[in-house]
Amino acid sequence: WDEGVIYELGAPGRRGVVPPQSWAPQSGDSLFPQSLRRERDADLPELAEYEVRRHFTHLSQQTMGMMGISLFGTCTMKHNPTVNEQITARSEVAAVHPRQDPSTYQGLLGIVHSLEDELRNLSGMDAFSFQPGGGADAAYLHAVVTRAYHASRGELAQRTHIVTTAQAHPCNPATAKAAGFEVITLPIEEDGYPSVEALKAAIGPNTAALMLNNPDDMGIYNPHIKEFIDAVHEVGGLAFYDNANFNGVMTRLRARDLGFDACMYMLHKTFGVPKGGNGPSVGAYGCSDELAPFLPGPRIVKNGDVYDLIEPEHSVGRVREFLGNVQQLVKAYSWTRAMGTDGLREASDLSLLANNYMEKHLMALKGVTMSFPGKALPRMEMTRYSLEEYTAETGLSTVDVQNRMTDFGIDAYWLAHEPWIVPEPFTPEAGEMWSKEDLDEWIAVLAHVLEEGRRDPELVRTAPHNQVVAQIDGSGLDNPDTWAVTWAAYRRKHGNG
Amino acid sequence: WDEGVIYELGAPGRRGVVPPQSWAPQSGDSLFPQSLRRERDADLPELAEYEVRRHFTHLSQQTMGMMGISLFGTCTMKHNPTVNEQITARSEVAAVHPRQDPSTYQGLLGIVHSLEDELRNLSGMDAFSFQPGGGADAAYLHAVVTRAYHASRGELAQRTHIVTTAQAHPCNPATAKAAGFEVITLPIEEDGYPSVEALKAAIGPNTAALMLNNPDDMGIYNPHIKEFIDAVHEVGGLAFYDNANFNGVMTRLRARDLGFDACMYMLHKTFGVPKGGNGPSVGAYGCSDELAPFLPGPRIVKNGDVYDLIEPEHSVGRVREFLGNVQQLVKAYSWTRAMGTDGLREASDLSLLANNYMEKHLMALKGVTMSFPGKALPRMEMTRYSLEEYTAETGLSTVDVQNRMTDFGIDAYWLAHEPWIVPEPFTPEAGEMWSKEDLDEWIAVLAHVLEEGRRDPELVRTAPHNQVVAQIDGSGLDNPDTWAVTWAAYRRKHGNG
Amino acid sequence: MSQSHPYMANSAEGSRQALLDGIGIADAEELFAQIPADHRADDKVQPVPGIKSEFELRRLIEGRLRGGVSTDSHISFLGGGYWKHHIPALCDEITARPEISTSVWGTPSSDHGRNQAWFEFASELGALLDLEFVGLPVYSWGCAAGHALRMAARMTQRSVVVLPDNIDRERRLVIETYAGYRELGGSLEIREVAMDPESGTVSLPALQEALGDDVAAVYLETPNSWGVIEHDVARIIEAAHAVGADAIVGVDPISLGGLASPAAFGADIIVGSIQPLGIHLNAGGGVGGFIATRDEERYARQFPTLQVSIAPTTREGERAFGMTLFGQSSYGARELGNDWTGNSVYLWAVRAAIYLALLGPAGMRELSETVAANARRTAELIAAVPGVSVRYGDRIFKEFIVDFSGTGRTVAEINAALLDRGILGGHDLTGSHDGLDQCALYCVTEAISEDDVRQLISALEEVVPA
Amino acid sequence: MSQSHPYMANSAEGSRQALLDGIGIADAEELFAQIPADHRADDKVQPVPGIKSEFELRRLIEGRLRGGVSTDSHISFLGGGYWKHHIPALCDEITARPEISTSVWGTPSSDHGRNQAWFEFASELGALLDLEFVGLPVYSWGCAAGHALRMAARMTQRSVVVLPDNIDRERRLVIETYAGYRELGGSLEIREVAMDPESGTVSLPALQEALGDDVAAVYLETPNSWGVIEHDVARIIEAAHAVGADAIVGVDPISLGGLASPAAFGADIIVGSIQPLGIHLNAGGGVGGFIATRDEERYARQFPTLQVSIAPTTREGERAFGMTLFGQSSYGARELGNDWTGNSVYLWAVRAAIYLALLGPAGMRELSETVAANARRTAELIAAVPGVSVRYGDRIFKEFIVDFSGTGRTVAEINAALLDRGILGGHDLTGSHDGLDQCALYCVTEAISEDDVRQLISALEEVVPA
Repeated sequence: WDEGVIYELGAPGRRGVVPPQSWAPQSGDSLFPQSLRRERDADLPELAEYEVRRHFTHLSQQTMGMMGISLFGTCTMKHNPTVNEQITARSEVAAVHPRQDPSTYQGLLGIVHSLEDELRNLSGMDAFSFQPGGGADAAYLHAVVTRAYHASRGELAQRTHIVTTAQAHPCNPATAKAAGFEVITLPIEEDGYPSVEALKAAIGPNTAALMLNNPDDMGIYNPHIKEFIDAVHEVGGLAFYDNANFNGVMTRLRARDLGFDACMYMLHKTFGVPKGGNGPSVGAYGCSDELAPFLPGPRIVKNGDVYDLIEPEHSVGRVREFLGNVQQLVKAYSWTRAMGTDGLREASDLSLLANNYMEKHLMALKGVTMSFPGKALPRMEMTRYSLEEYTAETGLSTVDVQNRMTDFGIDAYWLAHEPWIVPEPFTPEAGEMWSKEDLDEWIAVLAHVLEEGRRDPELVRTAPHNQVVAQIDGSGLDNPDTWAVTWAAYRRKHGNG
Repeated sequence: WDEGVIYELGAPGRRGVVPPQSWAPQSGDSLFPQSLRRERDADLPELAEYEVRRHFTHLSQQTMGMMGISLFGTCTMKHNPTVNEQITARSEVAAVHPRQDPSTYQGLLGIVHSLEDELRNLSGMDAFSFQPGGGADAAYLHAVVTRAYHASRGELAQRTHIVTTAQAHPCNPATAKAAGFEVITLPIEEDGYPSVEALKAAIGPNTAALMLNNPDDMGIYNPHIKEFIDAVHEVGGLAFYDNANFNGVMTRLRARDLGFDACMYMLHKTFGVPKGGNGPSVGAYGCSDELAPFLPGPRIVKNGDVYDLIEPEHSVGRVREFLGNVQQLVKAYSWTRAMGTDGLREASDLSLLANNYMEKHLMALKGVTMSFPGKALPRMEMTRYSLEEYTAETGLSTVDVQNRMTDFGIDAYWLAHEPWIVPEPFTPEAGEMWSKEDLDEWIAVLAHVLEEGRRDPELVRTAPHNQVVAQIDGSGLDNPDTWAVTWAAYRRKHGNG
Repeated sequence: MSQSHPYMANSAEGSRQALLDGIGIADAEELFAQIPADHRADDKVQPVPGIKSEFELRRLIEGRLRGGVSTDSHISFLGGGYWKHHIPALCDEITARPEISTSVWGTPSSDHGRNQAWFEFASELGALLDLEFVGLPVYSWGCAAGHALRMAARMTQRSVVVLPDNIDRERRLVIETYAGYRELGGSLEIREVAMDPESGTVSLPALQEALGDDVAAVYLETPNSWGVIEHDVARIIEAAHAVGADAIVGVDPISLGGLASPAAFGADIIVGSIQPLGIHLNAGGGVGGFIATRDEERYARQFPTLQVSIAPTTREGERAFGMTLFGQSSYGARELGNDWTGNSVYLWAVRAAIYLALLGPAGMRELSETVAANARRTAELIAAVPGVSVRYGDRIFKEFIVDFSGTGRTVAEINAALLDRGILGGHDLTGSHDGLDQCALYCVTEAISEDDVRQLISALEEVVPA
Repeated sequence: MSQSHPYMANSAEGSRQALLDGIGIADAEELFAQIPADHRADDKVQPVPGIKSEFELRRLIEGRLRGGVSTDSHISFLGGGYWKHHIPALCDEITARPEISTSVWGTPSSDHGRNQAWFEFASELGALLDLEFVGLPVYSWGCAAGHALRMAARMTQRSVVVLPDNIDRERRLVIETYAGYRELGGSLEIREVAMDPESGTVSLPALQEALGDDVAAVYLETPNSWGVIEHDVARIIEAAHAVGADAIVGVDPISLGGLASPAAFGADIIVGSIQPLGIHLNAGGGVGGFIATRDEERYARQFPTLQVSIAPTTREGERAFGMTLFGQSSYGARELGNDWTGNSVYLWAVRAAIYLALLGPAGMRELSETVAANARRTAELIAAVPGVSVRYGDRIFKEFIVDFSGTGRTVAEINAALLDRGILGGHDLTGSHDGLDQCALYCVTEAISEDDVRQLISALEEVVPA
């Protein structure tokens, strides 16, 4: 379909959904003071209901979503069972008001509480908050808890630094900074992780916390992680485990047992909750008994058979309103129950099997190299590769190759977070869901595209060719004279399109 | 996507949905006598759940459905509101067992009863049965009621003929025949309908019933319809109104007031119920007080405030089990309430407006002619056209043009039922839903394709070019050596594909 | 300016006016000129106001439905050909997509995906039945049986059909309708065979007596309408064949995960319900019937249904799906076709295709075993309630007859008492057949838990006088 | 052979073995070699059995939920920033499609449709706000307010933010978190302005007193947390601008169908909740916040969010949608970016886009009027109950304060009694602000019918001593 922007569709006077009329005798004019009334109706589109349906149905059809083969690294593509969508569409979830008395939705609260139990089992932590609306928000919560913790001990003015690593997700330094801390970023050494020495040089009495993930998204595990934690504890800092890559180590590692004070799971990633394009999601934040009193309220506690909501004693307040994305918690709980601990263990097995299977085949492709090739041990649930040699040979970048692969029904792959330590990176993550045939096809398409690029670089450089629209020309995206994030701005800057 | 047949997907041992284990202590072996057990598991596909989801999602994406512009004549494309799907997904509809005591689902029975009230209002009939599973089934029910009616008067052995017209839907003669009647088909005269004389010549003491529609699907209304009915009544026959084309006359004509003994509405067509590809649908069969005792059971009656199920006194029994497609009745009721009688009237207006608007533009296209061009009055909700001249000019058939139009996002149009009175027919029906812009686009595409065919007939003859698959080669479809309606037959006859 | 209606794009004032202007008229009323004035009934229609607000509409309809009892709100032991099985969520998701749910009739290319789904339905169901020719579904099991009997009559040019006398009343009435009236052409004569009250299966001696060279077909069901698995399917089919009759068997497809298809014993036509394959009960609106045979021309040429066949396209190596034998349908041949077809329940075919793909070979076997084991065990537990007995409990699949006649309570009384306790008791068989007064047909599937049964037993113990 | 798991394709024995063979190892355990043995915690995890059966899983979860009270099962007058509005069915249908619901992050070409939907969200919301630069949503209204205040602080290089003292507690706590601790860098100092108890709006004299050249921003809400429409928005904004501060206004987008956008009075940043735009309450999981400004570089450069802009493609005349100003986000700049972003609630943006497209200009106006009229009338009726009074009832939009202090009953008691009668009473404001003990915030939308209100009034008349 050549689907117009919704403002180009419909006609004046069309109606999609008509609101109910008021049953009150009052007339419209007296409702709002004249000075505050809208002068004219908002400039919204006017479409009949079927036009809206057709339009958004077309838009969905113009979205590959994950209905191709999506090995999107660091995001751990999972099966998102439809049954969980059906369950959470029930009014006992969807229509609950957050201000209802806890006695009126005990079942829902109980499920969230049970999810906390499961995560405690998996992490060894003592308490969880599900308030953060995503992984970044959980990292922010850690910075916020860190602030409150040190403040409670009168040390905050002194502890102004948070240490992270170049391979940590950008949200870790960014949220630390947003919470007011200075950020120290440890470089990655030749083993693929920072050195204990560099850490020790970076920490001291001003250290508030360490924030990192492990394994990182190159699939490399830092075997000295306990030394890291010990060192940070020694200088009085807190250690936070960004468990974004939990998929490779489920049931094998527990954050608390490694010594971490706090950790984070992405329920939309590791626990089968759909990503919805970019949320609603949940960063489940777990912590030790020592930090639990600082968690945001409301927290669900079980008194006898009754679930209640309380404010923790030294609560940091809120990072967002209420209990978080409760419907996603139900989905995560359901997924966790469907998997069981055996299933989680098997999922880790299969993730590593699939990744190492891919690695074997990808490394056989000319032009593909691996990050930190000196690292001999098998990678965890993903491996970061580089097309550096291929780029040198053909002039084609990893973005070119990615674009061309979508022409074959392969969802875009993940490149890497900033900073790009590995040049021309790509990071497929096979996970436990995708079948061996999917992996084989993915590999075959990559091999095909690489060959195509050698024969006909222009074909790949100008890709995609089979998508709804051609390659975007992004040259004006950061230019205030050309960017247009709304239709009104577009019409003003570019005419009527 | 190049989507394989489901048997080509998956791998041994994969599971999509696992049934619950039995809680009973019994072992599998003792459940079924050895002689009756399956020797090996049925040859079904083996896929993980996401594979099934992706497969059928792809299949749906390879279906234009009515998400393009579908002016499918005689089927009256309607908006099928999502709200009705949500309502009927509720357990108070979806999970009701037909053998529950009527006292347990009064709400649902009441809605069906209210729908009957609405249809009585629109038709003037005295009673309705919703048991027929479609329009053809309602025609069958009429033949069955006719049988019982004449039998009850001891005249059945004599009344063995049912009269219909060449323009009646094939289901009328076919169901009459299946019920045991001989069929007499009246030809269409030059006015576009059969003559009163021809009718009178065809009827007599052996006449059981007349079955026809009006307006027919050329958009022509038979102004002598009352004479038809009177003549049939005079010889002791029953007159049945196939109201499949009710859309053009809603609130303007009532079947009973014209003199008909019975009529039929297609709720999946005229009353906003989705067609689902080809049902579940409902042929609502209405009749006079005289025929009501012959209706199939169970019928819903209201006793005071209570809805109950009864068997009519001289019931014909059943044309299918129970109350019919109840969930579709709820949708039809909801749609009818949303429209109101004013809305229905407006829908008729708009259907005729849209059809006559199209006619004006289509008749301006070279190569397009109208059925029965001598008929000067405006057509009803559809008009049958012919490409006869175009075919003579280019050698391209109406099927070729239809195929090519799909390349532009226009759903296939309707040709005509058997027999093709009009050569190279096509019958768009604009209805009340589609916007003027949709109609303009439809017309523009047709004009474009006709021109294309003049310039490059091969391009049109070999269409479609932008669909998932090319033109089917149907030469082997009726050959027992090549047809294959199952994968097993296909593999046996054609190897492994 | 009146408010436009969300269901009608051109009800917007400007759009309507543009159409009027395009035609060159002032009022749509002019377009109704074909209808003579004395045909018009405008004044007779009572005005009913439309409800344009989705919210108000929803409140109205849902308000009426609210509080209704269902097999979700209550523990249900109702069956009798309409069964509460688990519906996989994916069946709902896919069939709710408008590309599928609102589709009509495109070309083989433009509706390729949906046609493929229909083909997959036939393929999977055929695999379960061990048959290679499967029509697209008809309205119901009863309709499938009716059509199949007529197919046999056309093939054999005979008019007697032999039926067991215990077929469920709803289905039996449909078959009678399809059999027609002897005053008219093409009617069938129904000859009944008694059941053996000892075994709950067809009486073989009685069958032999009913057979003759006027018999077009023998129809039997397994599991039959009393829930009993016919143990002599092979012999019954043999007997039919011996007189030149076709053998038609009605089955519950769920049973075929564990039981051999009657095709293995020579059945010529298999019919049954697709309702248990992922379709909601819908108060009876969830049914659909199937007709399947061997892929032999003799049978294929008699199908009244449509069916899609794989076929090549004009592009090398590509496959599409097209109608086979369309010409023998009523669409193709009007009254000269086989019976008739029309809008049916093809959306249910898509549900069944998804269902069978999800369950797969192992799933269907396990399901069948779970159902049978649950039903057997429930029958045992019910039989242990004082005064209550179960018939043929060792030969059942998922339904069984519970005899309450020894309790001094009617089934109606018991069911009313069970309803008060949140339970929908079994279907009352009183009056349906000799010897079944105060008996009920209980149905137990995988969706009945041990706790559900425990609740039933406690309730029965309360309700039935000790 | 163990049964494979439906969620994991390669858990099928053959597939798993093929991977092992492909790698050339015998046991997946070998692949965990990177983890030192003393890091392993295998034994510490308590085994929990998996539930492979969809049916059993569903029964477990739904069984726990069963019987829960909700705003569907009960008549609800709860509000306070989380509002029960009608959700059009299409919002559910489209966002349930897996292409949308399970999507992640493709290229501008491969996820074109979804990106367009995001653009349409920003366009439509911008139209309602009369602003041309709208970020993709953040977690909640509180988060949006927090980010907006920090934007203002960065732009003005000042650190004091002025807030009314009646902001709902949940949102206020979020803002405080975002304000930070004075011991650390970049923190904001919150300066409170008292409400005028007479009008229920911000006290202008108090505001003047709070303003100075250290003020980065004034934040106000209209309708405010007591449901009152601020009548002096223009003057408040003017006052803020007079000291060089930015004016940030929090709004309920539903109100903007009838009320002018604060942008018309010079507001610099508008924030608010997208929850009322077609998103289910989800026990608080249905929220999302927005940040919008004029399309000026000064503001655009401070957004912490992602946003999509229309852009050309390499094909003449074609449009695509790409990220604008990605480099200033935390994805692009880590700790040097504006605050941070990450997974947010973009699926809700799609819902809101559908919602606003369905309602359209007339629908939003009518909705806004219906809500206000219903709320006003309900307030009048409640005020007529003896002993009960309503505050600021003539200046409200959809929420209002009901004062029960004259009844001798606590709000808690009254709400418990209402609950018994199927009603969720208003949010208890006791302790939230001076003078609000035994007051409750009642919310009335288009989803409250006259009959609902009648039930409330009868219930109150029963519950409140005469």
